[in-house]
Amino acid sequence: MTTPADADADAVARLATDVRPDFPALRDEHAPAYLDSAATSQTPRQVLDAERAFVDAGTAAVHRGASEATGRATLAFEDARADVARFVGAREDEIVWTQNATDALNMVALGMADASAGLGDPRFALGPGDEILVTEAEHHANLIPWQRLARRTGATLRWVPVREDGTWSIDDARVALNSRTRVFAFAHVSNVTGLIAPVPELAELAHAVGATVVLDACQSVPHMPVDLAALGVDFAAFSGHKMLGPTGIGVLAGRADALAALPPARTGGSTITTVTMTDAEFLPPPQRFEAGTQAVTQAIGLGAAVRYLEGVGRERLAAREQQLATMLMDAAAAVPGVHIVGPAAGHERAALVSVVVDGVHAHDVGQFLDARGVAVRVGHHCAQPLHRRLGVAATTRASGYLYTSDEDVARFRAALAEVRPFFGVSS
Amino acid sequence: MTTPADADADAVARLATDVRPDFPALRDEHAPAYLDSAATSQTPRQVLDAERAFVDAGTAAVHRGASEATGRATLAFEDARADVARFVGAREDEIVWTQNATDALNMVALGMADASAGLGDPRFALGPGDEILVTEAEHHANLIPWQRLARRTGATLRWVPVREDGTWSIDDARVALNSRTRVFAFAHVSNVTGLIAPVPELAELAHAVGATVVLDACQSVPHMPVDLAALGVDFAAFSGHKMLGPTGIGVLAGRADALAALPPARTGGSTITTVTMTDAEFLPPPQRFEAGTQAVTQAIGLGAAVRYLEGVGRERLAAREQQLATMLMDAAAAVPGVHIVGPAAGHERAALVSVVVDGVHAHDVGQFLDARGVAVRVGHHCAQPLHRRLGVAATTRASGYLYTSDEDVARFRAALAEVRPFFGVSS
Amino acid sequence: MNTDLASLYQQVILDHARKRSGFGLSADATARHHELNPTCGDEITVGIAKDEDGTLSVLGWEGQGCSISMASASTMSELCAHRDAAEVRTLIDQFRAMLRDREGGEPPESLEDAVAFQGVARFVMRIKCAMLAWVALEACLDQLSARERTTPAAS
Amino acid sequence: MNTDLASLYQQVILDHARKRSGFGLSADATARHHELNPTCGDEITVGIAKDEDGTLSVLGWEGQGCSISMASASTMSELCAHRDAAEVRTLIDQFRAMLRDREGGEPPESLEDAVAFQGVARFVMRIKCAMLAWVALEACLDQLSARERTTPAAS
Ligand SMILES: Cc1ncc(COP(=O)(O)O)c(C=O)c1O
Ligand SMILES: Cc1ncc(COP(=O)(O)O)c(C=O)c1O
Repeated sequence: MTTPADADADAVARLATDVRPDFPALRDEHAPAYLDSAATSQTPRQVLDAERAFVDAGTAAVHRGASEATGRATLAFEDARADVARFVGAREDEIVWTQNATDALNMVALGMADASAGLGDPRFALGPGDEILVTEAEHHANLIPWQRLARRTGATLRWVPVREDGTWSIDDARVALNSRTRVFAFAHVSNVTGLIAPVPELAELAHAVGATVVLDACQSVPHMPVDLAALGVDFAAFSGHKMLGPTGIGVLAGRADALAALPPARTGGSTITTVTMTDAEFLPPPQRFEAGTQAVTQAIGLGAAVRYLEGVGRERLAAREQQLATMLMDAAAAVPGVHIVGPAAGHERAALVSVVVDGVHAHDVGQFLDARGVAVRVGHHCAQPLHRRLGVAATTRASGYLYTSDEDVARFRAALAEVRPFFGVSS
Repeated sequence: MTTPADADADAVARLATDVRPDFPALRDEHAPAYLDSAATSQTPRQVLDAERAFVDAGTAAVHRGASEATGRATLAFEDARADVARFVGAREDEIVWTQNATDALNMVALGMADASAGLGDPRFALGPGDEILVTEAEHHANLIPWQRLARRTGATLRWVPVREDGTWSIDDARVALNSRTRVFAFAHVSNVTGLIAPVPELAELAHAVGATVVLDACQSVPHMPVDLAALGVDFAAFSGHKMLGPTGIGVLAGRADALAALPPARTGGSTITTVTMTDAEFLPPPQRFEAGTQAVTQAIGLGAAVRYLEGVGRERLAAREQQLATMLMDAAAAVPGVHIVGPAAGHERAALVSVVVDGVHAHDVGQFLDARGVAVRVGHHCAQPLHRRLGVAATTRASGYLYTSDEDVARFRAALAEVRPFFGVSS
Repeated sequence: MNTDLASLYQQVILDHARKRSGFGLSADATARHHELNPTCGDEITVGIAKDEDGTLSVLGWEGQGCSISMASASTMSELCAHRDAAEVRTLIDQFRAMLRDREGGEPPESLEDAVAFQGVARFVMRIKCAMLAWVALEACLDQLSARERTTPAAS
Repeated sequence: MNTDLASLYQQVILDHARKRSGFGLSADATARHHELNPTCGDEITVGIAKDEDGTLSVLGWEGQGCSISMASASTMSELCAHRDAAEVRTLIDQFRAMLRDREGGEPPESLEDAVAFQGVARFVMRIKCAMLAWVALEACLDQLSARERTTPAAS
């Protein structure tokens, strides 16, 4: 007899088996063990089917013109927005389509630059004496735009330092935050260490000093239930291609009041009410930020991806990710000469593990694993300052998702164990 | 007996018939007469097939990591860039992927704002006393970004005025250009009037006073042979979705020296060499401008679209567009109470016609045509200043493309003739 | 296709588009609001004033636009004049609900001639046209009630 | 898969990766160039000097990176030392052509040990690694010839 808890546990363990048939890239028995979902995820057929159905019925511009096709396209586009809004606990008008998460983060930083230059609401105007706070562990997408904002406005960029293992804590943030901090931008989940930041507490600390909170949610929204309203952040960014959706679409989610105060850095058609030769008045969010013909087909694809993930069940997915996190840690820990970066075993972490292999460069590790049919990611993962802090140029990262099987992790472990012998490095 | 010239003429007239089977949205016998390609084009199955083949083989990040899948994705992505470069007469490293044409134009304007703020090469730095020149006929995408640039830098925005029929000439431009003009931005083909600008002559005039030439090529690249090197412009922008490609992808083409001098407004992963906590060094173009995960699948789709258009033959397409231009003009001219906007009959114009119907608002015209199975576009077509100049809030636009048949134009003409009687407007 | 067109452009709508009841802004209006449809540049300004008994003594509008927006403004001014704010707000809500109802449920009789706009619900791009005048009217009512909150009536 | 791996990591490459011929930058180098692979942070600095007879009297390098980049630098310094600039440029061109040839055509014998890198051509993401030292060497030669153009040799 199975109890409900057992049944749930079964459902969790069976997740990869259940979903694999939907993923053409993984269906083939010779398919590699794909352990690079933190870079980009594979796509279920439902997503491309939704795109194709939309395109083949006849594309049309959205929010422009009066035709029935335009109406149909506009509804499909806005339905996708509602899907994404529901998925992250935001209102529909709090969801702005972007090209990717990088674009979303830039939209905030560039909007603040415009606010500082007197173009629009002054709420986000920065100047000399003001501070922008990030962490030393950020992805370049959540670092360079802030460096540039600091240079444009005269504000100072500061950062929460990370420890030798790549982690940082709420206490480190408390020390760095002060009354001059105007922006605190950090990742919900690190794409290198898997560290999960205590967002509500950090947001509260930041808000207490009057700072705007910008969350890089690239590695959280795809993998764990995220309720932006409950997290209390002002802006959040994530990408479609990491959550079963297509490339070419990302999201800037913003609290209504924050979006309303942000000037649109990118301007053009569909964002305006009245335009004269010298001036333009802008629509309310989200339209204000969606300049030009949007990635309509890809938004519809992302809507389908979100519904797919809801169909799987977010709790079920999160539980499986916890299993995978432990399995990946155990696999890496079991191999001599392999060092894990990030939180120690036992700490909560995302389903990804980055390692350094003694005596073998990450490129060679990755190449060897690739030849063994295990696809991982090697390099600095767009986090050079963090790698510098870790004292290595590059690491090897394995990351899982709903379609990752126990077998995939076992193949990773077996191949990893062969690396040092192959390159003739003695243990 | 048919002579070669006859055979060519036949091939031109037969174009729509030849290509229709490739367009699912137009294959159905109840499909509307789709006359809104200037807004967005329909998609041949080859484009979605190319995207699907790529995705189903397993997606992977490009230009990052060492895996075979990454290598395959990177090659496909760069092959698409080569396709587009060949199509417009540019070098591969002169093609930057963007979200759409609007994004491309903003990339130039925002880059110039950064140059003006001392972030990067000063070649494009503007300041008080400098002038940015546009025309009164521009799409908002080629107007508002320049308004904002003027406000950010203190430069003055000026414009070439248009005449009552919506046109302007090289002489009008000559008057407006002067030694203070730093940028001249204009559309190759107007999306409202169909006016074709004499680009090489205008570029020469602009370069003679030291201005940078920015071409909005949205309505030219899809429809006529365009050789950017021969046109002599510094930057050009166009969108994939208007040339049989997917939404979510556009192009900024820039002369190598111009791109090399433009600071990247949007920053993030994959654009850099060395990143420290305080600074970032950028890669050469085009990578410098491609921040974050690119619209890889859509770039591959656009590559397929370009190859499709090459398969059709660009001369054959251009010849057919000339036919369509004449047919659309004749159709509109034949209906009493209908006024055509733009160059008079006999002048070269693109295959689009915008009209005002006496006594009937454009929205009502569009709705009526839609009900008659003729899809057109109504509104200000993102060109409010031009419409203000024309003295109307909105016009009705019909536009053709390779799949537009003589029958489509005949349906347009017949339905247009019914509009005023339906709304009870006496002639 | 033609049935659709007939359901959108009912004769009463085409008539109202020409008739334009309530066209003209009175100098007596104590609240005014301008509303724009950015897609097409259509615009309507509504002006109202309240009588001592709380009913709308003035309800006029000016503007230019498609037949749907003009007819809707005309119908609105006939329907809402001489009613009190609460009644008018109910009518606005009912009108909006009817336009949002893609299923085509029976609209309330209280909307009178305005039920002719039910067909618009199926033309999603035209809902804004039909709502334009009503949204402007709602904004006028908001202005008046905001003023009443800050200047309590003499008793 | 394993054959692929063997074609990439030939024994001579693994040996060179450990051996690192030419490792170390001499103070006598009159041209130096630093080259970075942004994907992985690998970097190599090459330093050279010319003898009176025009051949490279100094050809050293430093850096850190994967076995392909290290082995390639090592092979390069063995192959190119004591040759004149024209010969070295020919070798660089041949090496680059071999890496770009996805068809696997017969590489020129003049490349000696460096032919072991032919397998890299099929691993597009690794071509940069194999080219790193060679690109740096080419930049050093460019420096020297630019200098020769501006300061004509005493005759
Ligand atoms: C002349 C012109 N410029 C710019 C644009 C903007 O293109 P997109 O919306 O694809 O960015 C368009 C099309 O809408 C256009 O016709
Ligand atoms: C933590 C984090 N932030 C930002 C990004 C950038 O996302 P994208 O490349 O989709 O813009 C990524 C992924 O590359 C990421 O993992």
